[in-house]
Parts: sequence; C-alpha cells; structure tokens
Amino acid sequence: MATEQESGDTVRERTRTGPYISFIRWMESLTETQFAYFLLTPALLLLLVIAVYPLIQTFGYSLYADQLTGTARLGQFVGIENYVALFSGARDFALPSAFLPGLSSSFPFVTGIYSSALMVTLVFTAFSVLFETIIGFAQALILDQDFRGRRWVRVAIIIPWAVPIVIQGMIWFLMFQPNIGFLIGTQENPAILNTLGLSFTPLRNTSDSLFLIIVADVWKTTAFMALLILAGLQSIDRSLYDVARVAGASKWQQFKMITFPLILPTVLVAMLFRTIAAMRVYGIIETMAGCTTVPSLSCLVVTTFNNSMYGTSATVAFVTAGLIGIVVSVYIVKFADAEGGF
Amino acid sequence: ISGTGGDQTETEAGGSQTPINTEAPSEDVTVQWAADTRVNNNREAIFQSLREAGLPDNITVEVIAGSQVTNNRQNQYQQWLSSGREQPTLLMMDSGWTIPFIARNQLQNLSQTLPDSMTSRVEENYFEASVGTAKGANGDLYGIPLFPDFPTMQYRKDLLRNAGYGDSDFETWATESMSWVEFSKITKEAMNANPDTQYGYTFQASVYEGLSCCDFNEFMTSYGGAFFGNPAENLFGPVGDRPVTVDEQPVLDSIKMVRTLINGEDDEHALDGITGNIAPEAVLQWTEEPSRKPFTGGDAIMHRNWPYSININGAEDVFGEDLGVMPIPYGVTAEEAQYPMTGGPVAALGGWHVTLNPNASQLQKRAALQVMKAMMTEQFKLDIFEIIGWIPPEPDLLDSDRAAEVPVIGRYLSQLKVAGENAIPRPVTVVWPQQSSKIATEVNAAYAREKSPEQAMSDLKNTLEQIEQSA
Amino acid sequence: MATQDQGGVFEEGGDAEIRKGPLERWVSTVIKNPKRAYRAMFYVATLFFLVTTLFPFYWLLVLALTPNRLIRDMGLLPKGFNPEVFITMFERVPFHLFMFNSFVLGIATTVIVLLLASLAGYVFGRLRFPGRTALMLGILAISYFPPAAFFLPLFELFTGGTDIVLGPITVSSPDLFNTPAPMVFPFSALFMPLSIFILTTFYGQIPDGLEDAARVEGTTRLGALFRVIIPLSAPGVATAGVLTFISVYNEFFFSFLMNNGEASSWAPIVAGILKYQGQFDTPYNLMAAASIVGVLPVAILVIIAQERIVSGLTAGALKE
Amino acid sequence: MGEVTLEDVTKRYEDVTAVDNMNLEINDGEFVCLVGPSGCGKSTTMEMIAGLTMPTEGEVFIGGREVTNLPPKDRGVAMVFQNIALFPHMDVYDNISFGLRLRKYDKEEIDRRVERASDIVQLEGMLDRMPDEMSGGQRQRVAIARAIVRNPDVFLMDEPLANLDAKLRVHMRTELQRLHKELDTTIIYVTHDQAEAMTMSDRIAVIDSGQLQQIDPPLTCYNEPANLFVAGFIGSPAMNFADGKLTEMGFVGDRIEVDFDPETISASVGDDVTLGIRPEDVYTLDDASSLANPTKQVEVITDVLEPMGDEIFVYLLLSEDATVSLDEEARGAMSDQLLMSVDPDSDIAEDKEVSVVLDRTKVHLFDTETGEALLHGLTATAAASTDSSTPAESDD
Amino acid sequence: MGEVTLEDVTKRYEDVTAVDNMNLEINDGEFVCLVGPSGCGKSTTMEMIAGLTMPTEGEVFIGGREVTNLPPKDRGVAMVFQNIALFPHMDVYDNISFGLRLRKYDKEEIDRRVERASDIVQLEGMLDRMPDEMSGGQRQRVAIARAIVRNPDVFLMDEPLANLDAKLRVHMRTELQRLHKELDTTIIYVTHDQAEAMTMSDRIAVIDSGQLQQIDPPLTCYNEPANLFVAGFIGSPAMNFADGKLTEMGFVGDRIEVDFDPETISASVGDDVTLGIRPEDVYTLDDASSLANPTKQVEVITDVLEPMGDEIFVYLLLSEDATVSLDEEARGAMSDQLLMSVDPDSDIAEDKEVSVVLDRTKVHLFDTETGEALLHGLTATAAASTDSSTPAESDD
Ligand SMILES: Nc1ncnc2c1ncn2[C@@H]1O[C@H](COP(=O)(O)OP(=O)(O)OP(=O)(O)O)[C@@H](O)[C@H]1O
Ligand SMILES: Nc1ncnc2c1ncn2[C@@H]1O[C@H](COP(=O)(O)OP(=O)(O)OP(=O)(O)O)[C@@H](O)[C@H]1O
Ligand SMILES: [Mg+2]
Ligand SMILES: [Mg+2]
Repeated sequence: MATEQESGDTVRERTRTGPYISFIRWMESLTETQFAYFLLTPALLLLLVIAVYPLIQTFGYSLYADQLTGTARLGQFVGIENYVALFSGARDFALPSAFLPGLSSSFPFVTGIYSSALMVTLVFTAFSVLFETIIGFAQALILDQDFRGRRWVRVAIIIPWAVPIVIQGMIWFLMFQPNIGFLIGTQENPAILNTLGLSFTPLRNTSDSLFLIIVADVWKTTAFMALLILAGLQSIDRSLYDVARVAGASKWQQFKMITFPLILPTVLVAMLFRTIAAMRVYGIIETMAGCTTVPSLSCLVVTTFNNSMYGTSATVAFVTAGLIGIVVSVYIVKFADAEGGF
Repeated sequence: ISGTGGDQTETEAGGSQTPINTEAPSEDVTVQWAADTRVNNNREAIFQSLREAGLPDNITVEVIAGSQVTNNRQNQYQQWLSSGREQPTLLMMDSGWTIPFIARNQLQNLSQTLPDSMTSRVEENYFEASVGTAKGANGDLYGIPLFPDFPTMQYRKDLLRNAGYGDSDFETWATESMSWVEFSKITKEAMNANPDTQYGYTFQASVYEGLSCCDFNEFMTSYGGAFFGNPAENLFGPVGDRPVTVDEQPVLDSIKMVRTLINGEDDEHALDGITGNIAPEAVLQWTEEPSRKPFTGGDAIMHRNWPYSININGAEDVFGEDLGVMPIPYGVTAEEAQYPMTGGPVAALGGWHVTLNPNASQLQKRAALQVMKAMMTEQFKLDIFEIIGWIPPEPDLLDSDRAAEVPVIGRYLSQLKVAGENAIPRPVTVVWPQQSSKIATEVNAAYAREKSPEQAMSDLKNTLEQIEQSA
Repeated sequence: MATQDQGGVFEEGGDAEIRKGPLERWVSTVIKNPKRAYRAMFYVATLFFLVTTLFPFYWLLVLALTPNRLIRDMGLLPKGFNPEVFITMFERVPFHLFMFNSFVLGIATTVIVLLLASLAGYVFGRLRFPGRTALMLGILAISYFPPAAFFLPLFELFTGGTDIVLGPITVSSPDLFNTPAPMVFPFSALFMPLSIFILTTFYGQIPDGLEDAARVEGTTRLGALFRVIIPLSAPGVATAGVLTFISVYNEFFFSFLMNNGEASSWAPIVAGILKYQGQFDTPYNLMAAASIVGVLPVAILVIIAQERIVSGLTAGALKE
Repeated sequence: MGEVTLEDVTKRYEDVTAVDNMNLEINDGEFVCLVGPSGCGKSTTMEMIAGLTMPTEGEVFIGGREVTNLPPKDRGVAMVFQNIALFPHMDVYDNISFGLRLRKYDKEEIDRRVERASDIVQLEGMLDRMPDEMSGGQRQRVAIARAIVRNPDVFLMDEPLANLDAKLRVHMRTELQRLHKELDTTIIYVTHDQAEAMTMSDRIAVIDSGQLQQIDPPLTCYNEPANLFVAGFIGSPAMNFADGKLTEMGFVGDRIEVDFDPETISASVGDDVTLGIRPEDVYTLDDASSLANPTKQVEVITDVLEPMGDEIFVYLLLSEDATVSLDEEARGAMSDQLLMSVDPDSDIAEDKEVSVVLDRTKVHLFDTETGEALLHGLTATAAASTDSSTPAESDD
Repeated sequence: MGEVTLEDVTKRYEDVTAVDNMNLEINDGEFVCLVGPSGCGKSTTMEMIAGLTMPTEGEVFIGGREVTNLPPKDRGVAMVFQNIALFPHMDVYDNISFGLRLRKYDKEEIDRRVERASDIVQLEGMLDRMPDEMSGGQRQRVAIARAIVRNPDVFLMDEPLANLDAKLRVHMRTELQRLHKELDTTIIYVTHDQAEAMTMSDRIAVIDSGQLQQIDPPLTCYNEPANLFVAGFIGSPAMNFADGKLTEMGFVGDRIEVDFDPETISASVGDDVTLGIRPEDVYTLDDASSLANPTKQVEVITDVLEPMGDEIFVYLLLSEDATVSLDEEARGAMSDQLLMSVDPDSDIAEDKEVSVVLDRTKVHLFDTETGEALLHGLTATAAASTDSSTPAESDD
C-alpha cells in the first residue's frame, strides 16, 4: 500500500517534534499506575479543593460548641461532645425533631418512629428507592423499544426530573391543599384518597406527608433511574439477543439472563446514588410539608445551619454521612462482584 | 489556609462604634439596598420619593431584589454579614429576626453612631412594639422600622347582615374588639344564616413560623398567656434566665378555645362558652394564602390575616365596602390578664426594618445615613404607603388625611391603629428559631387532638426550658 | 445483525393492521397470537406512565392558565383561560435572564464534569492500579455529605475570606461572589462522583479489542478514549451529561447563597422562580407558568442529547 | 422433523438484496453445506431459517410447518454464529449450558451434557474461564459447544471452524459428523473450507449474489458443476478456463483445441463457449502415459512453480507474451494461463517450454454467455458422450 | 527497519502461561507465519509485539530498538485482529482511514489510499456501510484494509483470512504477497490454513503450548520437522506415525519394518522410536513402480475411502482387529492405522486386503520419548542418509 510514500508511519511519527509531541510521548511512557494517577489528577485536585478541604474544615466545626451570640461563628472546643449529645438524645431539643427514635419499655419498644429524623429518612429512602428502581426499570424497558413517537414518550418520562424542586413541591402541595387541590376533599365531601385513609390535612401529619413526599419524589426521580437504565440497555450488544433467541429464551428469560445481568452494574450505580441522594432528602420536604412535620437528617443539618448552630450542623452532617456510608457499604459488600468496580 | 473562620469580623464590628459623619458625601455614591422584589418593581417611584424626601442627587440607590421568602433572606444575610462583606450597605430585615443579628454584633449600632436626633425620633414616634424588635439587649437601636404589619380580623358585612347585624355593630367592632365567646357565637349565627357559605372562620395553624409567632401568639396572649412570663420584661430575654410559662391556664384555655372552634363543643378539651364547629379542620394545614382563598372566594365569613389581604378582599371587584375589618378578638381583657401587654385585642407583630451593614466603608455609611434620613421623613412613609401599601411605622401618620385617602386600606386605618397599639412581638432571641419550630409542632398537635393541651404544653415547656438553658 | 427485528413487542407486522381492524377481530387475533397481547400490554403500560408523569404537568398548566385569584377548589380544568400569564411572568421577573444564567452554569458544569469524569471513569473502568478501590470509595464518600457541610468554608474561599499560603507570600482568595465560579466549581465537585461512577461502568464495558485496535492504529491511550471509548459509550456519556445539567438546573443551596439573587449576579432559575413569591401571597399561576417555560429548554436538551448525540455516535449496538 | 424448506425467499436491505428468490429443500437428517463468496447471503439465509431475520418475501418451513413468523425459540434450531457472540458475563460453563438452563434441565443432566460437549470441543478444564480470557479458537469452540449441547431438529452452523487449526478442525469435523449420525439431525453448515464442504456434506448448496446456483452432492458439484460460477468456485485451486468457439471440429480456442461432435450438445456451432479443466487433469507428456484419453498436445511455457509439500502447482503460459504470472486474479481464471498440479517428485523446472495434454474425460464445456454447463467429460472417440454420468463414476 | 526480535519473552496470566520463554528473530522484510494449535499463544505473541500486552518477562525489539515499554503507536506496526475489532460507530471509510486521519494525512492522500485498499480487498462501493450492515467476510476485509492503508514497518495479521471463501482467499494471498514485495515490510502472520502458511511465508514458526518448536522455511518444516509435534502438525492430512523400537536392523514396529544402519543416528539400539510417513508417501504396489526406493511391503486392509475431488484418502488398517475407523483422533495419528492418499482414478475399493510400500526417501524417525527428530529420509541402501538436505530439494 501507498508505495509512493517512502517513509513509513514510524518515520513520520518520529520526525514530529515540539512540546506537545514530547508531552504526549512522556504521557505514553508512563506505567499503568502512573498513567492512572496522572489522569486522575485534575478530578482529584478539584475534589480536594472544593470537597475535601471544606469537609476537613467542617469536621473541625463539629468539634466546637454552637455560638449564638457574638461575632464568632463557633463556641469553645468541646471535642466529641456534640456527637455524644446527638446520639444520647441530649441535643434533640435543639433540633426540629429527635435524631434517634426513643426507646420505650412497651411494645413496639420504639417510640416516635415518625418523629425521629433517622427513621423518617430510612423509611423515605427504602420506599422511594424501591419504587423508583422498579418503575424506572419498567420505563427504561419501554423506552428501549422501537416505536413511533418514542422520542416524545422519552421526553415525557424524563421531564419530571427537570422540574425544579420548588415547583415540584408546589405542584404536590397544591394538589393536597384543602380548598385548592382536587386530590383532597373535606369531611363532607371526601376524595378517593381520603376514603383510602389519607387524612384531610395530610401535609401536617408526618405519616401522610411522608407518603405523599415519597410519591412526589418517585414521580420526579424515577426519570433518573429510567435514564440511566436506558443508557445501560442501549449499550448491550444486540447480537447476544440473537443467540439467546435461537437458544430458545423467552422474552422473560432474555431479560433475566442477559439484559438484567448486563445492566446490573448500571442499575447498581443508579440505586447507589439514589440511595445516597434519598438519605439526604431535603428540598421536597421543605417545599411540601416542612422540616418540622417531616424531619429528615438533612432537615436537621439545614435547620441547625440556618439557626447558626454551626457546630451541631456539622456534627449532624458528619453523622449523616456516616450513616449513608453504612448503608452504602451494604451495597458494596453485597454487590461487589456484580459491580466489578469495587 | 485560615482556621475555622468567622472571628475576623470581631474587630471590624468594633469599628462600627465610630459615629458616622452626618454630612452628605460630595462624591457620587451608589448605595446597595438589599430589599425585595416589590421594592424593586416599584423602584422608580420609590427613588422619586426618596429624592423628594431630600436624598442628595449624588447618592443613588441600587436595589437588590431579595426573595420575599423571609427565611431565604435571613440565610443570605447571615452569610453576607458573618463573612464581613461590605455590600450591601442597607438591609431590609424582618422584625422577626433582626434581634439575632444584633446579638451577633452583625449590625451597625445606630444609637452610638447616628445623631441622637434621629434615634430619639424613632424611639418616641414609632410603634413601640416595632421599635422593640430593633433593639439590642443593651437598649441600643440597631434598625429603623420601615413598616409594621398587624393582622386583623376581616369579615363579610353582607353575610353578617343576614344574621341580623348592622352597620352600628360594625362600627363598634372596628375599634372595640369583641371576645372570642362573642365572636364564635356571631360566626355561628352567620353560618346558620348563610347555609351556602362553607366556612365560618379561617385562619392559619399549619406547622410553621406563622403559627408560633402569630396565630398561636395572638390566641394565647389574648387569653392573658405568655411564652416567658411577663412580656414586658422577658420577651427578648434574658435567655435562660426567664420562666417558661406555656403550661399556664390561659395558654391552655386558648388551645381549648381553638379546639372548640374546629371540633365543636363536644371535644373532650372544649372551652366552655365557646361556640364550636366554626373553623374547618383544614386550618391545621393552612398558611396565609390557602386560608385566604376561601374567604376571598366567598366561602368564609371570618378571616384572620395581614393587611396585604385587606387590599385584596376590599377591592371593588371582591367585596368592596362589604369587607369589614376589626381587631382580633380577645379572650380576657387586658385588665383581667395576668401579664402586662397581654389580654385584649392583641395582634402579632410583623414588619420590616432597615439596618446598616457595619462592614460598609465610611463613605458608604455616610451615604446610607442620608438614605435612612430620607426614609424617616413623613413624606416618604406616606408615599410608600401609597406605592406598596407599607403601613407607616408611626401611629400618628395613620390618622393623617393622606393616609386615609389611600384606596381600600385607607378605610381601615383606625382598626390598624388599634392593632398596632396592641401588637405583641414574637419573643425573638437567638434561640427563637429553635423554639419556634417546637412551639408550632406542639401547638398544632394539640389543635389536631393528637395530644391533650396539658400534655402538649408540658412537653413544650420541657423543651423550651432545655433550649433556654442551652444558650 | 438482525437488529431491526429487535423491536421487542413489535417483532412482526406493523401496527397499521391494528387500526384498520375492528375490535372484535383484534381480540380474536390476540387469542390466537399472544404477541398482540404483549403489544396491548405495552401500550397500556406506556399510556399509564405517560399519564402519571404528565399529569402533574397538566396540573401545572391548569394552574398557569387559571388567574391566581381563582385558584381554589380546583378541578381538572382551568378556571378561566388566561394565557397572558406567559407574558406577565416575563414582565414581573426577567425570567429569561435567569434561564440564561442557569444554562451557562449548567453547560459550564457539565463540560467540566464530563471532561474530568471521563478521565477518571477511564482510569477506574479500564486500568488496574494500586489504590483504585480506596480512591473510588473516597470519591463516593464525598456524595454522602449534605451540601451544607461544604458551604461555610467554600463561601469564605469564594468571597475572599480564606488566606492561601504560597510559600513566603500569603494572599487572600479572590472575591468571586456574584460570579459563576462559586457555583460552577462546587457543582462540578459535588455532581462529579455520580458521573465518575456512571462513566466507569460504561467505559469498563467496552471490549478491550476496540481500544487495542485504536492504539495500534496510532492513537495514544487518551486518543483511544476520546475517539473510540467515549463515542461507543455515548448513551452513558449523554446520560451523565443530562443528569449533571439537570442537577445544576435543580440545585438550590449554592445557587441561592453564592450570589445576591440578581439575574445580573448569575443567579439561576431557582432564584427567578422564588422572586415571584410574595411574603404571604404566592402567585401560583405565575410560578406555574415560569416552571413550564423553565422546563421547556430541558425538554429540548433531552431530545437533543438522547436522539442526536446517542444515535449519532453509536450507530450500531456494540460489537467486537 | 427436520426438513427445511425455503420457498421463494427474498431478503432485501435498504440497498442490497442479500438473498434473492431462494428455493431450497433440505431433507430431514441431511447435512448441507452452504458455500459461496463472501457477502453472497449465506449468513442471511441461516438467519432467516433461525428466525432472526424476517424474509422480505417468501416462506420458510421447518419440519413441514410454516415458521416464517414464528420466533426462533419455537423453531427447534440451534445455531453457531459467525461472530461467535459469547455472553461476556457468563463463564464457559454458563455459556454452554445456557440453552439447557432455559429449558430447566436438571443440574445433573446439564453437567453431563456440558461435560460431553466440552469434551468434544476439547475445552475440558476451561469451564470456569470467562470469554475474555480465552483465545479466538477457544471462544469459537465454546460457541460450538453451546449449540451442540442441545437437541434441536436443525443445527445451523455459520463457519464454526474458521478459527481452528487444521488438526482441531479435522477432529471437530469428525465429531460433527458423528453427532450428525447419532442424532440424525439436519445440519446446515456454512464454510469456505472446500475440504470441509466436500467431506462432510451430503449436498453442497452453492450460492452467488443471493441466488442458489446448484445444490448437489459434493462430487457432483465438483465433477458436474451446473455453470461457470460453480465450476470456478468449487475446487482449489480453481478450474482453468479457456475461451473459444464451438466449431464443427469441436472446441477451438487460442491454443487449445478439443475435438468432438458439436451436435451432441445443446449449443450451435459458432457460439462462444468456455472450456474448463481442473489443474489435476492437466498432464505433462511424461505423465500422460497413464492417460487413456488425452487431448491434443498444447505447447506452453512453465512459469512459476509453487511447491505445496504434497504437490507442486505449475503455472503455464499459453502465449509467449503473457509474462505477468502472479497478477491479480491470475490463477486458473485466465485464458492465457493454465495451472497444473504435478507430483512433488516431478522434475519440472521454471521457464521451460513443455507440452501438456488434458484428460478428455475431465473436460468441461460451458456456454460463455449464460455460463451454463454444456457437457462434462468426453469419451475416447471424438463423438461426445451423451450420458451425463461423471467420468469418475464411469471409471469405477 | 522492521526486524522483530523477542528475547526470552514470557507472558503469564493468572493460571496460564500463554507464552513461555519465547526467543524469536525475524528479519527485516521477512514474511513469517505463526502456526500452532488453538490457544498455543499466537495471538498473545502478536499482541506483545504490537505493545498491547506487556510481557511478564523478557524484551521485545523492533528495528533494533528496544520497544518493550513503548506504546503501540510508536512501534510502527499495523495489525489485523483475530476478532476483527471494527469500530462499530464508524462506517467503512472511517474505519479504514482511521490511522491516516490520526496522522493528519491530507484528505486527498487519504482518499487515494482508502480507495486503493478497498480495491484490494474488493470492497469498492461499500465505503459508507456501517460494520453491522456487512457480512462476516466483508468485515474481515475492512479490517485488512484498515491495516494495509498504512505504511508500517511491521504488519501483524492474526488470521486475517479466516472468514473468506477460497477464491477471495487466494486473491488476498496474492495481494498480500505483492504488498510484501512492494513495501518490503516485515509481515508476521497467524494462520491455520496450511496452504497459506506454505505458500506465503519465508519461514514458518511452529508454536506449541507457548513454546517455539521450530522456525524454518515451509518446506524444511514439512520435510524435516524438528520434532514429533511439528511433524504431526504441519501437513494435512497429518503424517502417519508408527511406534517401534530401534534394532540392529533399523526400525521395527508392529507391522512396519524399515531397515537401515542404526549407527547413523543419534539414538541407541533398543530405544523407543517413532516412524513417520506422510499419506502421499504411501503407495499401493501398483503405483510403486515409479518409486526408486520403496520399503518392504506392508500388508493392510483398506477401510474408508474419502474422495476429495483431486485425490482420495484411503484409511488403511494395520491389524485386522482394528475396526473402528472414523473414531476420535483417528486419522493419521494412530499407529494401528495408516492414511494413504491416491489418485482419484485409482481403482481402489473399501475393505480389501492390499499391500503398500513407503517411500524410503520420505521416512522420518523420531525419538518417542523426547519427540526429537532422528532422521529425515533414507537413501536407497540401508545406510541412512547423513546429510539433512530434503529429498525434495535433492530431486531438483
Ligand atoms: N486475558 C486472559 N486471561 C487468562 N488467560 C488468557 C487470557 N488471554 C489469553 N489467555 C490464554 O492464553 C493462551 C494463549 O492465548 P492466545 O490468544 O495467544 O492463543 P492463540 O494461539 O491465539 O489461539 P487461537 O488460535 O485459538 O486464537 C490460551 O490458553 C488462552 O486461554
Ligand atoms: N443489516 C444489513 N444492512 C444492509 N446490508 C446487509 C445487512 N446485513 C447483511 N447485509 C448485506 O447482505 C449481503 C449478504 O450478507 P451475509 O451476511 O448473508 O453474507 P455471507 O454470505 O454470510 O458472507 P460471509 O461469508 O462474508 O459471511 C452482504 O452483501 C451484506 O453486506
Ligand atoms: Mg456470513
Ligand atoms: Mg488467537
């Protein structure tokens, strides 16, 4: 080929010089480990300055007492006292709600399930992630099909994700606002949901609000799941389905044995991040029912932060992160193989 | 990289003690004023008014249209002031949270840096309750009230006429408030007389700041109760060194009263004498707007709300002259009440102040002082009453002819004056935000029959005491 | 091969047949041919999802078209018809400026995130090196923290309150308040872990053979990333991009506190929407209109990202 | 059970007709090889039989049932894919047992079968490898094993041995043949290994540009190709062709003449005809002694010698001026050149003038225009043989 | 420029040693075929030369430079991958021109080269197809074109013709050879097509289990295999082997005896030795007339006949009780069976007792234990030939 061209590739390659070329050459000469760290540098630098540095600072705050008067942001150094106070319940009075559920001697042995931030957060996380995953999966499967108008269905399904939380809150708040929304009735004239047990003032009531907030969150964030899972579906080699079909796999079996395992890593990433985000839920609560009615962990962080209780706020933030870490490690341990990433 | 930060403002705050030169600066200065969108939307008229009120031409004002959502503004200010930013120079602050900023030395002490002539005018002429929320523990003034806000009871004259009441009654009620007993009875009568009207009385009892600061505060105070004992002494502190009195009988009575209004007289914690079933259960989830809608829509007879809603409901295409306004009813009279400032037709106090950023440059402060001066003129106060509907912060101005000519609200100035004179501020201190959410939760739970009034208030007392001790 | 038959439920026949036949005929064919039943189920499911996701938007439209003072006791239809609201909303607040800001912030963040996360995703997805697991867990851990945990130090850093020691000289950090920087950088850092994980999964699944082929053809490892791996992971990259962009669009913590809320100070759309709100009164109709207008560009973005980018870059399914 | 019939099947892609009006009848238990140039439509045909691709027109029958619209899983076929397509997330065991697990065979049965299949493809001990840890040939063997563990009516194998070395290939061939015998399944097999097609199949189907050219037993295809295409395609190295005219005397070409009675074939004197002769049917005069029916001598010049170990290919130039030998399309297909295969011991040298003769009984004649075969093999006399039985057979 | 040298190169995966202490020297401009059983390490070797896999031990040199740690792009190699590895998101044109575009050749030059390359691989008119719209063979041709548009010092081709039909294969072979001549590039080529290896390469490198067995010109490998493995691997059908002992008389096996002077080889009397003879060197008595140096007759029974078109394979049973003929591993490799190839005209029939002789000059002897070759070819007399020149060469 190309006999006319006397010089081969390498000659051409070697004759090129300049700082750019020598940089490239230097980069290619790195070992795999060096190269890995080299490529990670920009991301790590950004994270170091914008995330790690503030976290270290904030961790420092958590070791100081709150200071509500005077110009100083923090009070005196108290070591781990904030943490102790938080876990012992001694700080609950300063929070919109208790942090841990109280213990009682009678069945069911825990009180204030709904008024403890931890339980509210866990309940919210478990249900919202569960439903978002299931529904998102179903939506992704639909979007993966080829049909007329698919583009529009796709937009329709994804668009709730783009709705600002303020608006999301407004939409649902109004739907369940007595005298405004039609999903809520009055004693004389109950709506369907009321007959199913929803109270007439659901947004002042922790359990009803929690339920509605989960619904609102599922409405909005399912799109996140659907989008990610869809991307996973689109990346599967279609010829594998040919093989499976000839081997006699039914639609369900194709799903179970090919689709599912192949997108499992994607689903796990999606679930992982949804879990993390759900455990930090705040905005939708604030806009729909308020942090006092439905106290989540992040509610505690933000409320104390807004009340200038920076020590407590930092403490709750770190404890929240720790709790998320515990939940996440369940994923990691459980799915280490499937993920292949850890 | 610096340490935990936050302490660098200490020294600068010290600098804020230097008196400000009252001479107007000669160079061109632009003063940034953190206000809200309504100011911004009317800024041409407002600037005009400031000029006419004597603001020199070389000083211009730039409005930052902050959010109307008061919490958001509070958070923003907190970050700006605690990080020592020089801008904005003037800040519009909710009377509900000015005091914590004062407690943190984050505002310019006006008593020390402004000429006495200015501060004493404020102390002497302005609504006393308003001024109280702009003062520090040392008694110094840190903000100048821009406008106060007092809720009133609005009602439908046309519907009450159907129940046999007439103009003479309305006239009496305008300045002489009625008791809750009377109020509930009249409302019930009106409901019976107007069977198509869905609700009797709508107010706000959602779990939010508005319940603790205002609705509940009014109910409680009107029965002679108080959060922390004698309001005249303990309202703004000393934190940790004052009694918590939310479990006292007047407070419990007020709760029972509300429970009766909502659930009827057969509620197990009903208050004797009160006619029940005049308020919908929905109030437990209502804030201002949702509670106003039914009233504006003609579905309610009585409605408690802020003056903004008088402008809406009194508009010609809504009720016009059929809108009646009266002070909030009372549980016990002021004389019967245990504490000063309680009993009688109390109105929770809202409203906004203008404060000065202590970190601003001297030049900025000088210019800002000129702006504040202009804002304190009668002319400006009345202009802005016309422009935005901000109620003049001086009781005397409510009697002025110009004020009376302001459409709609001009008709109800005497009621507002009564409300203003009986205004009860929320007990703002640095721990108030914490206390407020606890109060709202417990009170709402008690209203909703989830807890007995006694239980709720003793729980609340415990928590409030803990918070008091923590500070 | 045979990809055109992967239509799943549309395996055979066109849907033209359905429309022309009367219901009974269809029912009988369904009994004979269960695939039609699948297809019916498919339509039902699609319809269900469409209704559930779109209904709140319809509700939003109902709210927007109803004059604010009539918003009470709402039913399923707007009370009154007030399309002027879409003009009023711009008169009241320069909403387009806020949208523009959001777009700039979103695009800047997305570009930074995709770029850095692509490099990181490549590293984590395709290279084996010591420290990999620890680093991944560390990056993941950043996303455990509520935004408030980062705020104070960052606020000081970006408002000139932090002293940076560079050897002998100490300078204070530049005051970037009211510029895009104090939003773009935190957004980038906080949204990056998600993108890193997404891209790690996608890049890790590209067959080695293709990267090998590219390298033998003369690309560097990075060249192979940009020319082969990223295009082949287009669905994943586009998704990471869309998710990041929308996250910025949705963010309200830093968006709110890192500027003074003015359009001229790069405040994003959230600030714009909140500007409609009064202290007590809320013009629901304006806010509804504003959110409809605010969401439209994202819809367009989604269409572009999903159809153009994805189909443009990966013409076929992956094959080695 | 396993008859496969294609009736007027056509498959068109946007701009290509991959399969063009194909009619094919494959009997139950038959082993048929599909051969043809790259891109002629073999894989497409297989896919249509498997149900992976829907024919644009026509119908497909398996075991007498119309299956045109049936999904693959209901057709009772197993397939080895040309692109191998192993499941990347399953190890070898799981890949092989995939079809069995789908059918919920019990564990032991699966183990037994997987073991047997992996034995056949010589992958014992690799059952827990992942596909990306295997060599190309190993992967292909997994693909074969995945198909043969099952018990379908029809096996479809698309170049299943392409990546295997000669020895393994021979082994696999034997195994597949044994399997075929044991199970009595229909096997449709794509290959471009001539030896494979010749030795394994009951019939060979030759396809060109989506059209079926001939379907006949291997030797029939070899000895009696239906047309020029088949003649040129089957056999490696390919048949030599020489253009010429049909005269009263028989075939007259540039250098080659073969005399026979033109009356005996269905072409008229004066028509353009092409003569075909396979390399092994060209003899040097030395070797011609053993030949019962040689043609006239042809004078040629030896060009390149290509020793293959067990034989030597000799390129012969028919005209002195034809000097380019290894040119494009050179071997066998051009009329000024002739390929001859000789014994490795022959003392033939390059660039010598030699005389060669052709084996009359192995001469083929084709209509140049239509490409159709006119005759296969001449008898000793100039009179053309009228029966079409192959000379090879008549030699028996 | 294009010398490739591997020095003590080893590649270990977790549990497999894919390449084991390989030493290989390939000269500039040489065409070397790597052959060996599936999984023996051919592709791994290629990948290490290309720089895609790092050797666990050892060093790689290209053009005299040590390149062990150099990235692929700086090694001046082009490669055709066994798994083809087309970029699925690029059309044919973009796939082929990928390397050129990277090097910023100008548009016209790229067009020119792509056109030429697609011409060579006969893909004209398909330049705007996407890979998934092509047949297996077409894809493979794109892969070849992608490699040959460039001007590298070394071409690495891993079974580049596996998916092509015989004819195209022959065409591609010619093209590659021409390319090799024109460019004078080093080509390293993996194939399991014996014909390909024999005709194209200057030398063949035979690999087994990651170890280099022999690297020699094709005919040397064929005629003088270095050991049993090479002897069995090269040639298709494979060489026949017969186990026996070295005696004073020469080789003595079960049925076969070949007399020669045991002194002439490096093994002692009494050692186990294996005799090897290729199928084409076994003659029936009829054909033996042409044989100068036949061995003693061996009495056998004809078993299966396998007509291949141009020759017939005859399976011969050495012992009467050996009845299974088409059994596993049957052909050629077992000592109680012998494969013979005869002319298609031979009148040989199944299940007959016949006598065959071997060509003494083509007999091979191996040490059974070490597998090493002891001698290749005996002269007419019982005295063993001591020179190692191949009989084929000496026949010239
Ligand atoms: N990534 C890997 N991990 C583990 N083992 C591997 C890996 N890649 C290859 N091997 C093993 O290394 C050996 C050599 O593989 P290689 O691909 O070089 O074989 P090959 O000679 O090319 O075979 P084929 O002709 O079948 O392609 C094989 O046994 C194979 O299973
Ligand atoms: N999806 C497709 N879109 C367009 N053309 C296609 C498609 N699939 C195959 N073709 C074309 O159809 C023809 C037949 O393809 P097919 O795969 O059947 O060939 P094949 O006989 O298997 O060839 P090979 O021996 O090279 O594998 C080819 O020309 C190919 O380019
Ligand atoms: Mg094919
Ligand atoms: Mg290989």
